Amino acid sequence: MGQIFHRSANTISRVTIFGAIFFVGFILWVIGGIIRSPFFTNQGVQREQPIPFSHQHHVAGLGIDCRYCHTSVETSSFAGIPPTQTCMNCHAQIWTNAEMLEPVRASFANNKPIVWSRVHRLPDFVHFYHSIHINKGIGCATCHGRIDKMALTFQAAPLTMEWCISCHRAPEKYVRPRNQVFNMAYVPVNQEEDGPRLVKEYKIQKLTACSTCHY
Amino acid sequence: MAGIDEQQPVHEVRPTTQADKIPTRFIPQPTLEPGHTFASITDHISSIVLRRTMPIGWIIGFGISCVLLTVLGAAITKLLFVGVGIWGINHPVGWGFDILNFVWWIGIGHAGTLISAILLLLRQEWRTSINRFAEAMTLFAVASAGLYPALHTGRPWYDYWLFPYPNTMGLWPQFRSPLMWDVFAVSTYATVSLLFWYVGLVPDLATLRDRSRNRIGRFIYGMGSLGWRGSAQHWHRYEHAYLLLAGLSTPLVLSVHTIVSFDFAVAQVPGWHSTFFPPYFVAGAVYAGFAMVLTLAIPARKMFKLEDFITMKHLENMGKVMLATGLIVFYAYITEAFYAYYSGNPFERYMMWNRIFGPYWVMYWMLILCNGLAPQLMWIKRCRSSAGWLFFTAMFVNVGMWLERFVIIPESLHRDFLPSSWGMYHGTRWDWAMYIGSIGLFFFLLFLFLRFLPMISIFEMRTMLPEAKPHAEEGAH
Amino acid sequence: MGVGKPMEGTYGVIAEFSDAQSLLDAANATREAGYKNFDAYSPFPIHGLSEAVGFHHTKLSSIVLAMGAIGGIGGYFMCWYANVISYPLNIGGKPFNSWPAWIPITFECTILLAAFGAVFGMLALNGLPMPYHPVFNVKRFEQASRDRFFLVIQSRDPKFEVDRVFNFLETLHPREVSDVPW
Amino acid sequence: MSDKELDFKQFRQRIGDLRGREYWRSLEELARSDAFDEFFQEEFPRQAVALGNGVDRRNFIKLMGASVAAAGLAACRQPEQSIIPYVKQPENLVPGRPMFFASAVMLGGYASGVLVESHEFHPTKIEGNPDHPSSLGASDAFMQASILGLYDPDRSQVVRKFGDTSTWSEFIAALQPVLNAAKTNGGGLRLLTQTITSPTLGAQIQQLLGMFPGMKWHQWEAANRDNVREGARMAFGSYADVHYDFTKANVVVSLGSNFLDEGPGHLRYARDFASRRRVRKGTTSMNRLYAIESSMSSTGSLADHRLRIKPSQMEATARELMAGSGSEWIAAAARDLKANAGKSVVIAGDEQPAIVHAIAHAINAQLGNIGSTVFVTDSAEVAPVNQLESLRELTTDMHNGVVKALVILGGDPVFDAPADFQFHTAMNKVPFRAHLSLYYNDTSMLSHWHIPEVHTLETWGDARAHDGTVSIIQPLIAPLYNGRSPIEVLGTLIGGLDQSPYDAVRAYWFAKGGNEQTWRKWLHDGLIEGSALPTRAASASAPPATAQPSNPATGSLELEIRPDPTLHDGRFANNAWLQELPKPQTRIVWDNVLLLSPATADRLNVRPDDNDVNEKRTWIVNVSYHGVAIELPVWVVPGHADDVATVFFGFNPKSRGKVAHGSGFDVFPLRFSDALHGGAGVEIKKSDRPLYPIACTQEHQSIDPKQIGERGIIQSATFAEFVKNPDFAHEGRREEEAREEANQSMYPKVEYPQYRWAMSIDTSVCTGCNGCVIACVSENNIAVVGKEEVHREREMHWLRIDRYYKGSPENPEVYHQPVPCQQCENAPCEPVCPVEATSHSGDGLNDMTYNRCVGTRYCSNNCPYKVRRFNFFHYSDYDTESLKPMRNPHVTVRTRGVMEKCTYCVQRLTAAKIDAERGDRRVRDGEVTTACAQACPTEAIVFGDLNDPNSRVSQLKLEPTDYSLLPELNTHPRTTYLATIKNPNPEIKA
Repeated sequence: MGQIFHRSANTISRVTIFGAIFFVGFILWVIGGIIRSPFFTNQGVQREQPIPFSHQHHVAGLGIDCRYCHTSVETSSFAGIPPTQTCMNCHAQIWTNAEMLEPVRASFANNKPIVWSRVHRLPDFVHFYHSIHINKGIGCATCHGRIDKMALTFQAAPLTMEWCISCHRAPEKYVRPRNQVFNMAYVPVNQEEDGPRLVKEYKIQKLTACSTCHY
Repeated sequence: MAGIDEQQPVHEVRPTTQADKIPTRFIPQPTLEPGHTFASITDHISSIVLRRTMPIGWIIGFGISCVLLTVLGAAITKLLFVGVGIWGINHPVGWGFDILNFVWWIGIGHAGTLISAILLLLRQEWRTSINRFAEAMTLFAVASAGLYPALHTGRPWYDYWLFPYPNTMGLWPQFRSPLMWDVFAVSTYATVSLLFWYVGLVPDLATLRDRSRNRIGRFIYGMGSLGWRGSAQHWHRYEHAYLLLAGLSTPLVLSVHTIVSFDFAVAQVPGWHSTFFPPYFVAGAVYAGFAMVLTLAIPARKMFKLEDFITMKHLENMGKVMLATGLIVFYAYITEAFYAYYSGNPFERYMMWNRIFGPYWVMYWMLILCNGLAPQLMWIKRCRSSAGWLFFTAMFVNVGMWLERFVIIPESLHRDFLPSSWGMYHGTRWDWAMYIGSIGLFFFLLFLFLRFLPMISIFEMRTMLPEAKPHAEEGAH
Repeated sequence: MGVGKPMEGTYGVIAEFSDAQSLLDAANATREAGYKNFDAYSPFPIHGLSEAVGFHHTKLSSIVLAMGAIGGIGGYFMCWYANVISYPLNIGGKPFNSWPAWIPITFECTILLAAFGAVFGMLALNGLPMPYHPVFNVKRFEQASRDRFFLVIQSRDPKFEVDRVFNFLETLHPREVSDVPW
Repeated sequence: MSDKELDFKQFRQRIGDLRGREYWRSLEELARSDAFDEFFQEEFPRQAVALGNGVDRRNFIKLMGASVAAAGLAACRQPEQSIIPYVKQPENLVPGRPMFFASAVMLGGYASGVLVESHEFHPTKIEGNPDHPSSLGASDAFMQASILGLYDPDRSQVVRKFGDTSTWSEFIAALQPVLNAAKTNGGGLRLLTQTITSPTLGAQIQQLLGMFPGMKWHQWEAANRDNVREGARMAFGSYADVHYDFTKANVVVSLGSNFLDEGPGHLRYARDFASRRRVRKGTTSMNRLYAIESSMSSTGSLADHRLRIKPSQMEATARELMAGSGSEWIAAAARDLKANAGKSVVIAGDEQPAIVHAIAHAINAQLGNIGSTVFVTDSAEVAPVNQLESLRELTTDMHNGVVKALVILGGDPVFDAPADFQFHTAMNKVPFRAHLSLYYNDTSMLSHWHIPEVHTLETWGDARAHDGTVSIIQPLIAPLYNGRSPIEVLGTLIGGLDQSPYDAVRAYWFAKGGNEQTWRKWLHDGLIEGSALPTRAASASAPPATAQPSNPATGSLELEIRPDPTLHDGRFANNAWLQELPKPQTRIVWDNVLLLSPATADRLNVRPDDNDVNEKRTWIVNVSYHGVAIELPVWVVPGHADDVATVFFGFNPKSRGKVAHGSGFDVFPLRFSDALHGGAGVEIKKSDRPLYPIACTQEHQSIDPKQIGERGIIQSATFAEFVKNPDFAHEGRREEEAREEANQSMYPKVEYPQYRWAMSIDTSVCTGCNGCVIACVSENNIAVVGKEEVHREREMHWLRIDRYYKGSPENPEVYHQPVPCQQCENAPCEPVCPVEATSHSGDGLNDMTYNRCVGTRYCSNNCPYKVRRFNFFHYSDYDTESLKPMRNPHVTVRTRGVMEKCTYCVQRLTAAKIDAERGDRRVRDGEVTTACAQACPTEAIVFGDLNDPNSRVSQLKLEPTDYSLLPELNTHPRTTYLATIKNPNPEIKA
């Protein structure tokens, strides 16, 4: 019968066997990347909004405090989205006939809520309390990023459990003085010292038990 | 020499029992009927694979198993879309047919590894003609078994959470759980068995490569044989590796069923929480395994005229193993009952009472009949050395081992600690569909194996011939 | 063995024998004749043949041992890292480092990697897979997987000279002798 | 945080055009009993349950499988989502924080004060109002379940004329000629209502009667209290309400009364009664309860002595009790009463004939209880009448064609009027019939006009409690289905067209001297202070001697007809929570059965053999009574009186809703005006029907007491024994206890520095009333699974009440044992979970992480208490829009294939802890409690923090009677029990 295979078969067969191992490894690595990518996490994705509301303009430009609109952030699980009325407080006086603000006026006039498209969104089985994080000295910017630099709001953090846990395990890395919580531009001077001190001072616990968020 | 007729073996097969007058028991039974040569062995076994047509028995069998396979498909589809609720499980009884069949299949698998590994280490020559076959059976049994743990979960599409991999949740499996031990034990077992089996196949694939008369066959067998050419050094390392594998598989096969038994022994359900489960389960596994080997080997050797290679001696030896393990298992039943009584623990006592006289008493007594009494036939030489009787007994044992798992798993769960939460359990039609389907899968794979791979290790059979053992020259070693 | 790359001349000279005994004798004779690079081929392992062709021990065992050790340590480390370091949780009041619970997995990992060591070690040492090999150029070599026995003296043997090798092999009463082309 | 609808107007908009078929169809199928064959069981509800729902996120993933779910739910590609803010945010609403409003819900006209938890103006949970005299913060199953009643998509949603959609204005138009006619020719206009205690409504009706001379007002409720009224009139000369103070009662004799679980004020009574029954270290006295009844009631199950008699013997027995004569038992009870004159109560049940009530009052008077433990007030009702006679009059007039126009406010007389009234035929003789009700029910079908009624939680109103205290009812949500309140309907009859309920109620009470301040206070408090009716000095006249009822010879079977313990008179028939709520004594769901005592069942040989019962299937029997024959499944219960067959009405109205339809059997055909509560002369024969499946959550009827004893599940003793040996609960289990104390474990004990939540359950005072079970269902979004699934032992209740019998099956002692997750410190469920889906929290809670669960069910197998519940199918309803706002937003709605279980209401604990943290303090004892503990009328369940040595629960754990279930397993449960202590009369030998 003689030879069945060509000489090259030897090399080919060995390469394929070896290559297979690396190929599988590569695929897994790619998947690992994808599930952490914005495609899954929506990190940095800007959403169409009925009104191109700019936090940059209102926060950085006009220096409006977060709590002016997000009223319940200190007291409730839910930070609160401003009712149209809040917008009208100012826009009844200024930009009263700006084309851009038509939807706002419309909403106020015929009592129809503005339908915003949600930017930060956790799954139903995750229960998050804004109030306690604010009170324990976690700054808005820590999770929401530099909102004051966002023309259109997007999700700054991946919001994966990995990401939540990283802070819950080591709050001293992220905690800031309470009076700095709403300060977008806060830069820690020496976190190495302040962190542990504040953790002690604010009685911050490292909560990693499941029922901290899931119930 | 070259032209081998592909239709049937050149060398025809002689009937097994040559002497008609003398009672068979006075004839020493050989493990290979006399008169064979390297060529005859090679040609006979390889021709089974290389010929074009298969015996009618094969075609029918394969057809049936295909049908059963579709049943499995239906059952799984329904399961994935609707949920495990289609099964009979309920609140006291969280595990029913699913885990029951898993344990049953895994148990069956054990004989293969045992025959190929342990008997090899024990230098049991007679294993040679059945080990390939038994190993294949192991693989397919493990495949069927694997279905259940994978599909018994409420959300099978998250099964991959049972594997340790870095994920966005920063979570890992919980390695204290016997189920995790299962994951590792079963996957290791499957992998190692596969390797063992394949390594055994390599030289035979080479044989087929050289016998095959069509290009595709040559190519495929050629690839499979990795270019094996029987060089002396290769043989040397080969035997070395084979021995090492046998040495590794032996503790492995014991550990696998030990760990399966931990699923129960580690829990605290009365009837599960017992220290002697590991030996009890391992013995049971071997028992079930040999029964299944017999169940398959007896028809197979008829179908493919292998009486020369799988002789009465093999069957009889398997019968003996079955008897031995059967006695161990029976002893375990008695011990179980005694423990329950002697512990003085009300839960244990009630559990035993409930098994024997409770609503499922039939199951228990059937179990005693199938696993305790039936194998006693093996004491009798006539039964032991008759294919018919052996097959009959083996069937009993197959059923018995299934009953044993039923008695252990749902029956212990259905009445545990608080009488208020007691319940009843019955398998639904979908439970049965899954079960029958998994049998279908098993036979489907088995028939493919019989068709495309030598069911008897050719090169090992060659070594059985006296000519295979030349006396070494001086200075050889 | 410089297999695979095309060469001038022949790979070696091959002699066919009809039974294990004569192959074994031939192999011994060849070795005593002072040949180094020769190999014997048989349809089944023949006791003492590998010694006859001058091959004594293999490092397979040590590979398997090493792999087993890696598997065992790795297995335990995995459990320990996951449940003690990475994300320790209070599971039923048990300590984070519940080593008894991790023995089964440690054990399984040991076996698994050891088995890999045995199989892939063997293949690697044997230089398999090697679908192409000069000996296959010899038509009758297909019988090597049936009931024929072969002895090849390779051309790279320092003492190799085609005619002398031919003559030498003839002295061993083979069924026939031929050369192995590349 | 799921996307929250922050605008209930919009939401209501969507409700309008959604019916939520899926959930209800599947439930209907699940609940339909006749369709119980294999095929059905296997095929159909599955599809409905599992595939029926649309492509919500989970479903999508479920079908797409791992490919999409590569990173688990948390990180899969999220659909665009919209959030909707208010236009003008209502004052004092803090988004994300629940608000509580005081209001009241009514049963049989009487109000119970409630606090309603509301998330963004969606009421989600009902609690008792601690300030309200009849609830004192407790709540019962009916109160809790009224939430589901509110959101029930089967509620009637449009005005109908001859069944076709119509409008309110058309109705008003159609009404005018009728009213004009009524004005001129006087009579012919009739008003039929249920029992009314609402002063506003009362005033309106009076006004109406003034406007239409000759108009008549009738009242009817199927589960009416005529006997109570008549009994009071016999005793005190005029209609009066009698209520009781059990805190002062050392001895209580119940003449067929289920005062702990039924009737106005039962929550209050239960609490008061329990206050005299808790035995602690150093307790010197304990009350004693004698129960005389035919079928086992919650009250009877708690009794120290229980006498089984036929209903017909009640009067005689009562008279014996009065005379102190009669059987040894009666005599002893009578002596006990005398010994505690002035400090005892004799109370008769609603179903007992008037004369028995009269006798009870007389005995109380004799003992000088009136004024000390028994109080007589004017009736809280607007116009108490004998409702049976009232309805009889109406029906006769209808038959005679006298009635020209009939306006029915609420109720379903066509369904529940006495059979011999032939109410449905009478209906057809009335030229104008209008019917206001929550559901389009049997009566609606026979009415020209049907007007959808508002739910109590949707409208303004007022009502009186059992002691007369008035509550202002305020709406928690704008009417979902454009319903009208009775006030509105009466308003239109009167003519003041657009008088909203709000105006009406305000107007009435401002006229009564209210003003803005008081009004706000009333709303805030949920009651009008000092509006309780004054007790009047009363002396009960001796009961008239009636001809001794001829004691029917034993063997002649008597029928007893009672309202169903979980559906009442059937008004809750469409409430899936209550349908799936196990009946207090039998633990049967989704069905009503014919109860028989073992002996009687044997005598009639209709007793299914144990095997059938094991399979929870029973026989169908033919019940013939007064020439009417119906079929009912038979059920044998220990402790039931011999020769008495008890049936429960309220099941299977012809039309109502998809839940009500087809569940159980309608027994109203057996109810006749001359014997509303049953009587002699019933015949029972085994039918040749196949075995009928009964879904029963505790299948074993009687447990071998040895088993229970050996297993130490129930610890009990008499008060005397307790005094002798307070430590009895640990007898015989010393060695285990010792081992437990020493905690001989390989492992170091885990410390819980923060909080150690724990629960203590006092089995002495648990009446098995199920209040806690429904509270749990409501708080934790627990799914309804339907009869078939319960029959397959897949009920989802996180908290179950186990019932055990001790002693002879003829008249056993009953023990109730609520079993939530025991929250073991060494939880056996945790080490077996392969994916860390269940683990321990820092507070030592046994967490269950639904989203991590793959559903191996190993944890459930390894749980010795079997408190874990598995979603075998997609039980939760993701589609029915109207049910979404009902759910507790702080509890995940579980999906198919995951395990769930009691969490100690961790969502409440988290909220409380966060509030405390913000205030930089610890959670105070009593600041947070679980839903079950909060609901419990008898405060049998106490929850708190073990790290606080002064918390109630820590104190209770120190009690000698404190014991844990299965201690030998060394699981260290955080939930422990206080042994049952009974107080039998030494003069009576058991």
